[in-house]
Amino acid sequence: MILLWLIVIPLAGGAIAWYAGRFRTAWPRWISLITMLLMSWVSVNIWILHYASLKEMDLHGPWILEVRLSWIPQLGAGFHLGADGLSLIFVLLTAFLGLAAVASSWTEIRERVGFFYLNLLWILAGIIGVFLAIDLFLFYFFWELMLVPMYFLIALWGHENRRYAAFKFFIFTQAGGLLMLISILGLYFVHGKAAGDYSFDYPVLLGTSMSTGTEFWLMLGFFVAFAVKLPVVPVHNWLPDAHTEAPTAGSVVLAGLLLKTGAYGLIRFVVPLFPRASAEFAPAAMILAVIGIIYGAVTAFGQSDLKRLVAYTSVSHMGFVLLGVFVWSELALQGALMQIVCHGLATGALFIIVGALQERIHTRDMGRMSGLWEAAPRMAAAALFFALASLGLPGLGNFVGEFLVLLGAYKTSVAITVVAAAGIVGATVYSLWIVQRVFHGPNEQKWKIPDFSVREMAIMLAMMLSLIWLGIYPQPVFNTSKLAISNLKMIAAPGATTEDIRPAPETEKRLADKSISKTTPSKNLPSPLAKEGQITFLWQREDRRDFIIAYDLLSKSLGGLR
Amino acid sequence: MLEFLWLIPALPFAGSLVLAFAGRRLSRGGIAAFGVGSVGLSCITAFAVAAGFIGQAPPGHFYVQRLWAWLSVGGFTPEISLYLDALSLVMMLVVTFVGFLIHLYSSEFMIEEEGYGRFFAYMNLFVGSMLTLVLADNLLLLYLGWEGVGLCSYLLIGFWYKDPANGLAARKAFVVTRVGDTAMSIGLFLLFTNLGTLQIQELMRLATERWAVGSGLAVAAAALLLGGALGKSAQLPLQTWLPDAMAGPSPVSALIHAATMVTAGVYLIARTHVIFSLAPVVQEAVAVIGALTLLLAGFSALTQTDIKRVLAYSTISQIGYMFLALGVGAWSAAIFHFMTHAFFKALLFLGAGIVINALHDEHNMFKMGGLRSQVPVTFWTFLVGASSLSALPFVTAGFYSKDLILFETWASPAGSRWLWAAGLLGAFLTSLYTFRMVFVTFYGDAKMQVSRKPGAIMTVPVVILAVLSVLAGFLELPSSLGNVRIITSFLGSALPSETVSPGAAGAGTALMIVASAVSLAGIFAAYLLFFKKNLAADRLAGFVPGRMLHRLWFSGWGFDWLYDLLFVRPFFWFARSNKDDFSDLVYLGMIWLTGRFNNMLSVSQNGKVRFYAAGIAFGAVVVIAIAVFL
Amino acid sequence: MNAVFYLSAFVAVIATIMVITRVNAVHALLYFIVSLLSVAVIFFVLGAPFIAALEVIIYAGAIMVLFVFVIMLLNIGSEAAEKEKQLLSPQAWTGPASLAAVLLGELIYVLVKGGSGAGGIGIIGPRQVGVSLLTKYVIGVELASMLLLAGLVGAYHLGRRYRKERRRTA
Amino acid sequence: MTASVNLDHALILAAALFTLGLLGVLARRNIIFILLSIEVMLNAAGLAFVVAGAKWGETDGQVMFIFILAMAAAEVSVGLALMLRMYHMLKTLDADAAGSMKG
Repeated sequence: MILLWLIVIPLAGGAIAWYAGRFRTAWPRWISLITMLLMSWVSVNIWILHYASLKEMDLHGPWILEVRLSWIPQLGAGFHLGADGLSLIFVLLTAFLGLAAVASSWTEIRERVGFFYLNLLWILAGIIGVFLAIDLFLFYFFWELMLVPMYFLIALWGHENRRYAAFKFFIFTQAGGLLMLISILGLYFVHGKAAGDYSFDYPVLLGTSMSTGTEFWLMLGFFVAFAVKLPVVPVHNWLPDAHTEAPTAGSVVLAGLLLKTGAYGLIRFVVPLFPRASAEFAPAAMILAVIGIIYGAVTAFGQSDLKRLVAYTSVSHMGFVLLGVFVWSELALQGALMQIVCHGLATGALFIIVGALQERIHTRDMGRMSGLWEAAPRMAAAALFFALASLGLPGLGNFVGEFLVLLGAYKTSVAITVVAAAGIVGATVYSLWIVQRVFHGPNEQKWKIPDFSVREMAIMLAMMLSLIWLGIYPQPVFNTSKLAISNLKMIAAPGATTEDIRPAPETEKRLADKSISKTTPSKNLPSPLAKEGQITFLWQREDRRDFIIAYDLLSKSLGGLR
Repeated sequence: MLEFLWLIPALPFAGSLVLAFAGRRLSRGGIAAFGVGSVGLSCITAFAVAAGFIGQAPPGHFYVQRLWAWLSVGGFTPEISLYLDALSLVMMLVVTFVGFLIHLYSSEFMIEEEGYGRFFAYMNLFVGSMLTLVLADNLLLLYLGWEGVGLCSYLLIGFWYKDPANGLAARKAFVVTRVGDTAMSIGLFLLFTNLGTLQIQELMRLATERWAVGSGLAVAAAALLLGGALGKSAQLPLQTWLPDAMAGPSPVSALIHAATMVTAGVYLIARTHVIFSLAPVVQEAVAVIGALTLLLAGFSALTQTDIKRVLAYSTISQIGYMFLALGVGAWSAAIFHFMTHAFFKALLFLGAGIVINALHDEHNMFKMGGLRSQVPVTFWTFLVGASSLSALPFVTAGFYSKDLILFETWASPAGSRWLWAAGLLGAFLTSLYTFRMVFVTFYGDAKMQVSRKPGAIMTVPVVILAVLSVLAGFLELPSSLGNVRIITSFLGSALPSETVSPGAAGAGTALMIVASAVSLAGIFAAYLLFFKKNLAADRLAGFVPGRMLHRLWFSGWGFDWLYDLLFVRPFFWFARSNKDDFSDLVYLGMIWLTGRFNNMLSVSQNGKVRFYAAGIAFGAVVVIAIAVFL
Repeated sequence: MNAVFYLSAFVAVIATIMVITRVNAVHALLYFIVSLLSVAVIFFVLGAPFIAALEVIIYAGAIMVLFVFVIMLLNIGSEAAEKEKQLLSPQAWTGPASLAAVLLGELIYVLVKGGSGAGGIGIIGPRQVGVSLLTKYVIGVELASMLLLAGLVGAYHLGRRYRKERRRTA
Repeated sequence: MTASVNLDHALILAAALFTLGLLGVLARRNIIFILLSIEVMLNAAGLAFVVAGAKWGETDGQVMFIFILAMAAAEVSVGLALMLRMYHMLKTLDADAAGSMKG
């Protein structure tokens, strides 16, 4: 049940903050801070409590924690949350960055403070939901839940061009999300038709057998949704605008967490659900990844808007994640995971710095900044640190991530690794450019700005220490996700049968329960003679017949596409 | 004593941390105490450890200290562990000792600077990283140190951040070396993928077991590692950053861009010598690159006017000698030259720093002159350094190390006459440009007034280095002069001894005489051209081809221009022109199309009720048609 | 009976054509009444005397009277008919006529294809209709009454506002 | 009374009347004629219902006609009231003149 709390706490905290905001503007801040502290405490506790068991191989199921509530049994959709090592890392990251986001917007937001924190906390709740949901219906629900408050966050508290950015963000992600919905439904029907067991449950859907073409198209639906979020280069355009226009907390959450939901989706859903199609698609995905790495780096360098520059670095860094996921070896996956965590920290911190800078000098134009080291040495040092982290300096976490991804990728393709490694040079160029342009040089504009306050420095220090820790002793993270990753690898291994994958006894029971449905021919209409219990059952089947028709239409059209 | 090994890199790191976080609250004395003290303690520890190592050599002549498991993923298990053997011991001693002297010197040199604490924080970080590099047990940890020193080099070149030119130089240094580093990291991927470990000793063992001499993988691995070494050691074709790196404070140039960091490439090749031995093609390339670099840099040094740039080119050139030595398999000779070079080049840079400091930050030698009497101690020590650099026969360390390299180039089976000739020509050039610098700077008429004379804290390190620049040579004497083999035999436990082709061994004395003669000839030429004010040099430079050569050499053979044209400009052009992200056009196009469709459809919304009714009727007709005919 | 059916069908069609082509509204109205009456005859023939009666009383009677009142209220004279003539150019008929012809063709095609043929027609008297109306369709009756009420209120409301406006402007 | 009316022909009559009504709606611009044409269409629809009812010998067709009648009454009253308002506002009965409701 503790997983449910992880979602309920921010939801409730947000509501309370909103209500409290009517009375005094300071209250929502404190309430959100307390909420996030509580969240962090809960998630760290989960981690510590289960750290030992995460390393053991003989778990009862893949999940260390699970919540299963009945939701819409007629459709086979359940409120099914589950956490394994992988999702736990994402949850920890969410709690940490959520804390940073709340703290960083402490003075920035002065209007509608209560509503701001409501949105912020609800986004976080949605994100946590995405990381924990293992029912595809529920997953989609949370996936969409993240968007709406994010839209408000950008559209209400953003900068000059916020409407455009918010729309662009929403339309891009929504279009991707709808494609995913089609794929989810497609998978639901393919599985339901084959197994007679209509369910959105992820463990049940794993290992669904389907024709190569169907698998490929369904995989593509998921992939596009996650690719938009990640983002992968041809569909990355929402990101620079959204990041640039969002308020600091929004940028932090966007870069640190929202992008990660795409990565998480790729790891959790795309490859395990469609192993053959993913393997087939992997070369294309890796090429996209490399294009993203290079393109993001080069374009970042061309920017004059500091926040936009940082946004493009995300494109570049997320390319490594995509590469790691599709290489799909333990090295690469762990590397991608590390890259996800460290990019969240480093880029989040950079956004906080840019936000703080904008709060002080009211511009993001790098042409107007120079020599700020003199004016704000603490800020400059922090910026230098995170710029170095983002260029992959060994000793900081990002290096571990990038190195492992490339090390894993080398085995798969030398050419791709070489080109991707060249992206590191690009990262060097743009990272140094930030430091050079903004903080070095003469202080031409005679800026006199207050340096980082204790609050800001505390955020920065926490992030720095985390990055150093991840850089020189990342093993705890690897230990946490090791089992989850080997599970996923086993699932996606070629030739794995459903029996290998399904978590042992309980699913068997579920299958047994559903076995009646296998024997019922779909043409049967409810007979008046049916017993009461059966009537409801058949009624459920009736409901599903519409879906079956819809599916047939869908598969026809998919066939047409092929 | 050996168990204190970890303290050696840890102390400077700790000092750096303290200075980074508490630097603003400390007085200048406090900063100096922490900054110099941490390196001093580290140096003392290093000597103690060295004493322990030499006094009672551990079995196998190496000592490994495991600190903690860095990470362990999918069979990739690099550790944070330190490896001490003869090679890393020599490197460690030089780094800590020269580092300490330069820190001491800096504590006075930098006293008036604004970022005093920052400076020492960076310097300590550098020493810590360099020691990590040197002591690393596996290539990943070495890579950490490798990048760490690169970072510090960047930070310190751009130390005076208010001048954008310094920042530019710093960035250039970092980016250019990063190109090499990327090659190196690909090399690491290759090594791990094919041999399953990055632990250096294990790698060497597996490489000899699994790879045949000249096999494709060995060649690729060696070439990629060489890429890293070329970047860091400023060898052809990645040498362009080093002359610009002189934008940093002089102690930085002394420590990073002369004594230690730039020789990391030499260390890397020596450390992984097994792989290079397995790839003779690459090893030959190392020798050729070394020879070419030492000549090109030598010519460039001849034309420079900035005293530090002369020294920078000379550094490139001297590292070229080391590469030459490595290329012909004279591993110990390279390390020996590294050591002597660390002493005399650091000395020269520190001396140059004093001169520059004394003359209001004037870098141009031709505006100096006649400094001999004004800063006598500096003059004499500088002269010692310069003699050592020019390999003045018999009394200087540089002579013995360079002579060893030249001898090996001649005598080793991997060497050749051509390489030897190049080395000899380089020696001539070295003497020529070195004494050109000495004569121009210290002789002639005084053109400027000395404003600041070095204090004791600056003088002492310089003197110590001067003494070492002479004495270090006597650690290794050729057979004809007493046959002392302290360095070679000590390094013998870590590096294979030089092989000398039969018949060439006897040529040692003759070669030595030739080398001495060439060195002296160079000094004499410099004397004629620059001391006697024989205007031959000017006249030579006056001819058209001479002028063109002068320009070419002055600009470092036009590499900057070439790279600017080939890489920098296209990159800038592309980045700038794509500022608005052309892929956005696709989506803007979609928006435009939607707008057009909207316009087209909104025509139908004309408010005419009959038109709408017609629409309904038409729809009915179509639907019925579909229902009936389909 | 057939003859009666075809005759009244012929009359209905001709009258309806006249309805949609007249320029004078009152003329059209009168033709429409003719059309309605002939349809009433058809209802009678089809064995729906009750409906035939309703057709005459309510449609031809009440609703058409409503039209007549409104036309009188509007007080449009002969110049309106002239204007109407101008509006009715032959070109204005082509598009709608072709669309209507296609629709008619489709409908006839369906009917001919369906081919239900002649069926024995029994008379369904008012009693049966009434029983069915108040048992099976009682909800429909209620809804119809609500609709009428709404129509009443709506018409009253629209008319009243108009009167107020006129008073204000007057 | 036994009849041998061809019900198909009755339906064709309904279709013909309906299309004529439609033609009127589309072709005429005077709103009175449009309303009249709508009445024609409604009447035709009612005829079709009655024919169908006769075919099956059920009352439903006639019931539907009564509903249509009720609806027509409501529609005419509201429609005519709107027409009156329109005439007083625009001083014309031309339906195309009332185009100000377009988006």
